[in-house]
Amino acid sequence: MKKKSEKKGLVALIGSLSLIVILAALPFAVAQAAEKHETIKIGIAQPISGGWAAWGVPVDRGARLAIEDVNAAGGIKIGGKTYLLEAVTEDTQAESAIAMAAFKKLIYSHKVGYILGPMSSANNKIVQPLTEENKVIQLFHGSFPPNPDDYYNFRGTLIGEQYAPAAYAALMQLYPEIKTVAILNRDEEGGWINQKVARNVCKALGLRIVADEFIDPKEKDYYPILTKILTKKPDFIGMGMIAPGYHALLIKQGREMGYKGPFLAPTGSDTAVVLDIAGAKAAEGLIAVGTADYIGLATTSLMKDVGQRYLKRYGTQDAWSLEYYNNILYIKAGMEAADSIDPKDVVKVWRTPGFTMPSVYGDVTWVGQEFWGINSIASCPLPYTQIRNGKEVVLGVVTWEDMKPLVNAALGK
Amino acid sequence: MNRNDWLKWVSLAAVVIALFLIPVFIKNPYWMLVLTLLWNYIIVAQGFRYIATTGEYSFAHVPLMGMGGYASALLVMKLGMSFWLALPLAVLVTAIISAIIYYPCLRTTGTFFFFASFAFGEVMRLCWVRFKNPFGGVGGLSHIPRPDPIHIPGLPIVEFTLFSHTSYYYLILVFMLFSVLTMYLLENSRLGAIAAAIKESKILASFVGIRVWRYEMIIFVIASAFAALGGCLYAHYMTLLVPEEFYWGLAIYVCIWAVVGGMGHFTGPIVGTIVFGLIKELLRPFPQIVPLIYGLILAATLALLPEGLISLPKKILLWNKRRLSRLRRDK
Amino acid sequence: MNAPLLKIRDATKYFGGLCAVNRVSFDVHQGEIVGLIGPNGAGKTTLFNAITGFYPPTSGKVFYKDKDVTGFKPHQLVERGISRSFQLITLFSNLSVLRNVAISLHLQTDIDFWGSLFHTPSYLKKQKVAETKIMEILRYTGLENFKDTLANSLSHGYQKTLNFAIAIGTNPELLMLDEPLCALSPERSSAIQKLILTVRDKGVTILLIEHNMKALFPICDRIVVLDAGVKIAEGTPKVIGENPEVISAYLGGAVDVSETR
Amino acid sequence: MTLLYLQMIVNGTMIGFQLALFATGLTLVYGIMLIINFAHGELYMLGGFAVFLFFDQLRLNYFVSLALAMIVVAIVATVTERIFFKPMRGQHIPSFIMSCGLVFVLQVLAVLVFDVKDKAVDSVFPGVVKIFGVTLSMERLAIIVISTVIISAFYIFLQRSRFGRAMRAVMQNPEAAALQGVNIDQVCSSAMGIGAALAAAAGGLLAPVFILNPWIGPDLTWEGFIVVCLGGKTSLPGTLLAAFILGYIKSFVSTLADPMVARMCSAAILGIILTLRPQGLLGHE
Repeated sequence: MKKKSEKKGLVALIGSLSLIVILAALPFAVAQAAEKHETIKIGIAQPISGGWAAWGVPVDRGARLAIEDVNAAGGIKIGGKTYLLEAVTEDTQAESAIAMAAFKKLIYSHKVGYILGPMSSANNKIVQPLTEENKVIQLFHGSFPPNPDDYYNFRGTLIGEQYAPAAYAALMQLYPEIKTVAILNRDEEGGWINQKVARNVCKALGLRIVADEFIDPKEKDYYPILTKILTKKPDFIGMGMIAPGYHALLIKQGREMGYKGPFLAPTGSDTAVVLDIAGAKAAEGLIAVGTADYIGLATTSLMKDVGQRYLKRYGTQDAWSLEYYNNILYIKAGMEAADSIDPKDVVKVWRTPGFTMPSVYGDVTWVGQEFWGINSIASCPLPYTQIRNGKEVVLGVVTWEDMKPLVNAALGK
Repeated sequence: MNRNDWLKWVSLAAVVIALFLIPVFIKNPYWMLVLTLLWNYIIVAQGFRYIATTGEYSFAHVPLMGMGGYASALLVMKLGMSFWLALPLAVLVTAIISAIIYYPCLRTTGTFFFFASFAFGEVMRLCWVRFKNPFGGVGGLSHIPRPDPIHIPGLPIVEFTLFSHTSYYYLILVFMLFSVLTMYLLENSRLGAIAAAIKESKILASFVGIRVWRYEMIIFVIASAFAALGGCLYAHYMTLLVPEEFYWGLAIYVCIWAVVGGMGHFTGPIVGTIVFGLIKELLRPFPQIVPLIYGLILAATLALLPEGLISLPKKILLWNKRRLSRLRRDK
Repeated sequence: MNAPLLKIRDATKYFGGLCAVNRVSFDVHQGEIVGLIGPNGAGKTTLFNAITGFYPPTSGKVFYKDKDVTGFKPHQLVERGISRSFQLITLFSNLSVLRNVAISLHLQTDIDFWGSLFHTPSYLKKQKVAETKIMEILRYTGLENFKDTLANSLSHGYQKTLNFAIAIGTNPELLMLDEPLCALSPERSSAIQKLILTVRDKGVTILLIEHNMKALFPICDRIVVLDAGVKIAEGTPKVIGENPEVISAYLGGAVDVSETR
Repeated sequence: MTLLYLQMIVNGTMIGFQLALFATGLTLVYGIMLIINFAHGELYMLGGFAVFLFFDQLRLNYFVSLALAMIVVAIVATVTERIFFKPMRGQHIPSFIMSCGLVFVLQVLAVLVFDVKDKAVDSVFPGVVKIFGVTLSMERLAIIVISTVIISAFYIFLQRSRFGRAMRAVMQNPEAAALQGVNIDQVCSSAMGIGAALAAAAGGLLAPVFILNPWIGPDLTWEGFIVVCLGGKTSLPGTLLAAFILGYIKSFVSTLADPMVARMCSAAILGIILTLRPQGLLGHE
């Protein structure tokens, strides 16, 4: 009797102990399961705080959305191993010292092999050698043309030299009667480059530039500068690198000053913002290339889907967000093709001619050889659109092929 | 030399040795960069405080730093000078320019001087923006050559390349120690006494035979020269100069570092710069809230420690003493 | 009697329209104590300021040792040996008494900059000399017990004294005191009177403004009386005391002034 | 050609009114508390966002939301004055640093509440008026009118009301005012409140015309300081004069030369005035 009870107690004791052990072991087992795949860090060096955040934050969002999608789709499988992507964001504030620190932290502390950024061309000048020497792939969108020596330096989207020509070509189709133009740009490095391009294109298209102005990036009241421009009676006003809010203001105030002709917004326009600020009536007839309204001008189902999920997640659509979504897809494709996560191998694959990668725009390749001596620009097609009675209408899509002749013009050849 | 002095000197030596040993322990280039920039900013902040020993706060300090950078960069790039020759020349040029800037500000004091100096600094900065040649306009100057290697017979050659983090560290550390030491000596020299007199009362100073204007100008020029030194080192370290970065943003930060660190004591700006710099880097994962933290620290310091962070230990001792005395009273 | 140390000729000062000092002339001779008196607004301090280069006189000349020093800057005058104190106490408030006097001494100690920068032995020797000078001044101004207290934490009387000490520190030949005795307790006042006399015995000529006649008469050799910017009388205290014009203009008021103090 | 110049004058007037409305508050705060309030531009930004919230989001009447914005910002400012600025009245640099801290905090809060994207408030007075070929949008005309009303109301308040006179007295000579039994603390915090309200009014009025983002503050603050120093730090008429001078300079120079030169001119003029006449155009020693 007594013994039995003892035995019972012993059993109970053992049972409970084993139960505890199992319960304790369970998380470890799960952890083990989780340990099956490793992570690849993707560095995002963008201005997250400060005046440039309006550009940097969308990039961060787009890239992170892409990374989530990739991981949700089971990550990247290489040599039987499954890798998940992990985003590491560092703030650059578009200032040299801070950007340099951000890049060094990403490269040396986080040991990342792929960096999306920086935003400002000025920053790129100092961090580019760093990534080059450390064999780190750097994906960004700079308004200045690529340099043949920058082997690890890629542009995830078409650049100023292509935007402007596409836009102007579209314009000429719509308004053949145009003779005189006024071109405007931010008084800033990117602006200077775009202005040069615009000048070349106008020369090539036989347009006469009557006003060639730079606007103070901090200025919000454009009456003075518009007064100056409108006395020259331009048939249309072409705007270059001007942030959406600001070129919306230009359009609004231009209309107030009695300008009737069409406006042109070559890069990174944002229909929603323009319509919100300038109002449908003023914005009527605005021609833009590659605006933020990805859903509106979706050319593929993927683009529409991603655009909608982005909108649902963040409540807005941002220029450049999906370009950086693409960048992640490029990286994934490169890794899988190279069957390695090492940037060196990925670059080799990317540099092989005719290597195609998926993007929200459909398949793209790295192009630019014949113009800049190196294939490091993703040949995203550019939908060009016009705002007609308060809606953005896709007029057509400029592909890399039918843009080539214009690029020569843009380069002043 | 009493025991206290001995303690001071020993601890000072220990700190300097520690500074020189840091690269042995910290190999990560990222941290080297952070520290190097910190030392560089200390030069500037210390100069800012040095002007303030006469009671004036100069807002032209950071533009003058930029001027130093531009001067040496242009000397090296356009005239093909060696960095080691361009550095002193640039400092000299900037000193002259600072004298030119200061001269019209002679009659202004206090807030008026603050804004007048801001105005002239801003005009100078906008000149860099406006005149693409030679200043490179908004894009600024890029690909500024790095310092030439140092050949000392019998010693290994010191290279300055993209990867020579430690040599940059030592370069800027040495210049920082030099500037700090110089300004310390100046402050304890006759010039320092005169500065103190001017700070207290310009009228009385002039009535005991001090040429107030002359000495204010001398001090302003010396301080600006140190700002220029910082600018040169920055330019040839970053290899890029952008006018935008010498706008009020950095000027305000320098002002904050110095004042929150504590203007009253010589080590104030050093402490301020290090504290704020490190906070910024340690909070990198949360860029959005860094300014928030800055703001809170500012408010707390100015409210609780008018003497600046430097007076924290003293304050703590004081509070402690108060507490003890209160306890004794209660007993 | 030798040539006067300080000659003032037709000193005139206008502020906009109104005339604060009108064609005042008088001499100050080596080694005497001259009192400058007059009712409030008589232009005493204005005259002082005009002489000491605070602002130049509108017209008229100031000669010091027969040299024209009209409109000289304060530091130039200090270099030539003219020093002044202020009616409203002006000190290097946040510095110790010692440093206050030390600064005032800085012109005499011919310290070279580099020496002071690196604290060379010669510099330290000179410092010693300066120290002794400072201590001497502090001793006979009776401030030595306070040498380490901050100037602004001194009592009013001692601040006045420090003001005086700073003026002496520049080692002047002519010392101009602006109301050194006003608003002082009797003992401080008498102490400063003694001080003035000792300084005079060290060969310093003194020109002082004062309200307090009682304090002034015993120590002055001569007195100049201003009224409404015009010199109305000059002479020994005795003469002035009997001058009816002065009495009508001033003394009547002054007595109760000195009593209400 | 004359048309061009007329247009320039109109543009200049417009800029002048913006600056006047903004800088009046700045002058008031400086003149009474002797602090350099670098956060004034942030109060302007808050005013703008408040109107965005009340008018654009909650769909209240524009003027109601403008009034609400002014009140809210005034309260915020008064509270901050009590907490942060009270201890450092008359100390320029500490107050400047403190206000910098305030700038950081307010910007971060703005980013966290309203995103980084550029915002716009629906235009209230659509349409354009043309007087002899000179163009001016309706909303700008409205701004000119409303800010005239606000500024003159403020001046009448200063001239007529007892409290206003107390404020002027403090501006002229704090000690004397205190001796005459003016409650300095009360005057200071209400000055801060009124100044903030004016800044908020500027923000709310300009919100429909321009755009809103968390970083519009500081640059305007610098212009405000230029105006204040130019006009004389404690002289309100001087502020108005300076505002219009600066407005016309900006308008004319950026039309005839280019905006960068205009900025250079305004800075240069500040420097020159301060060196030739430190107390400013209409300021007194």
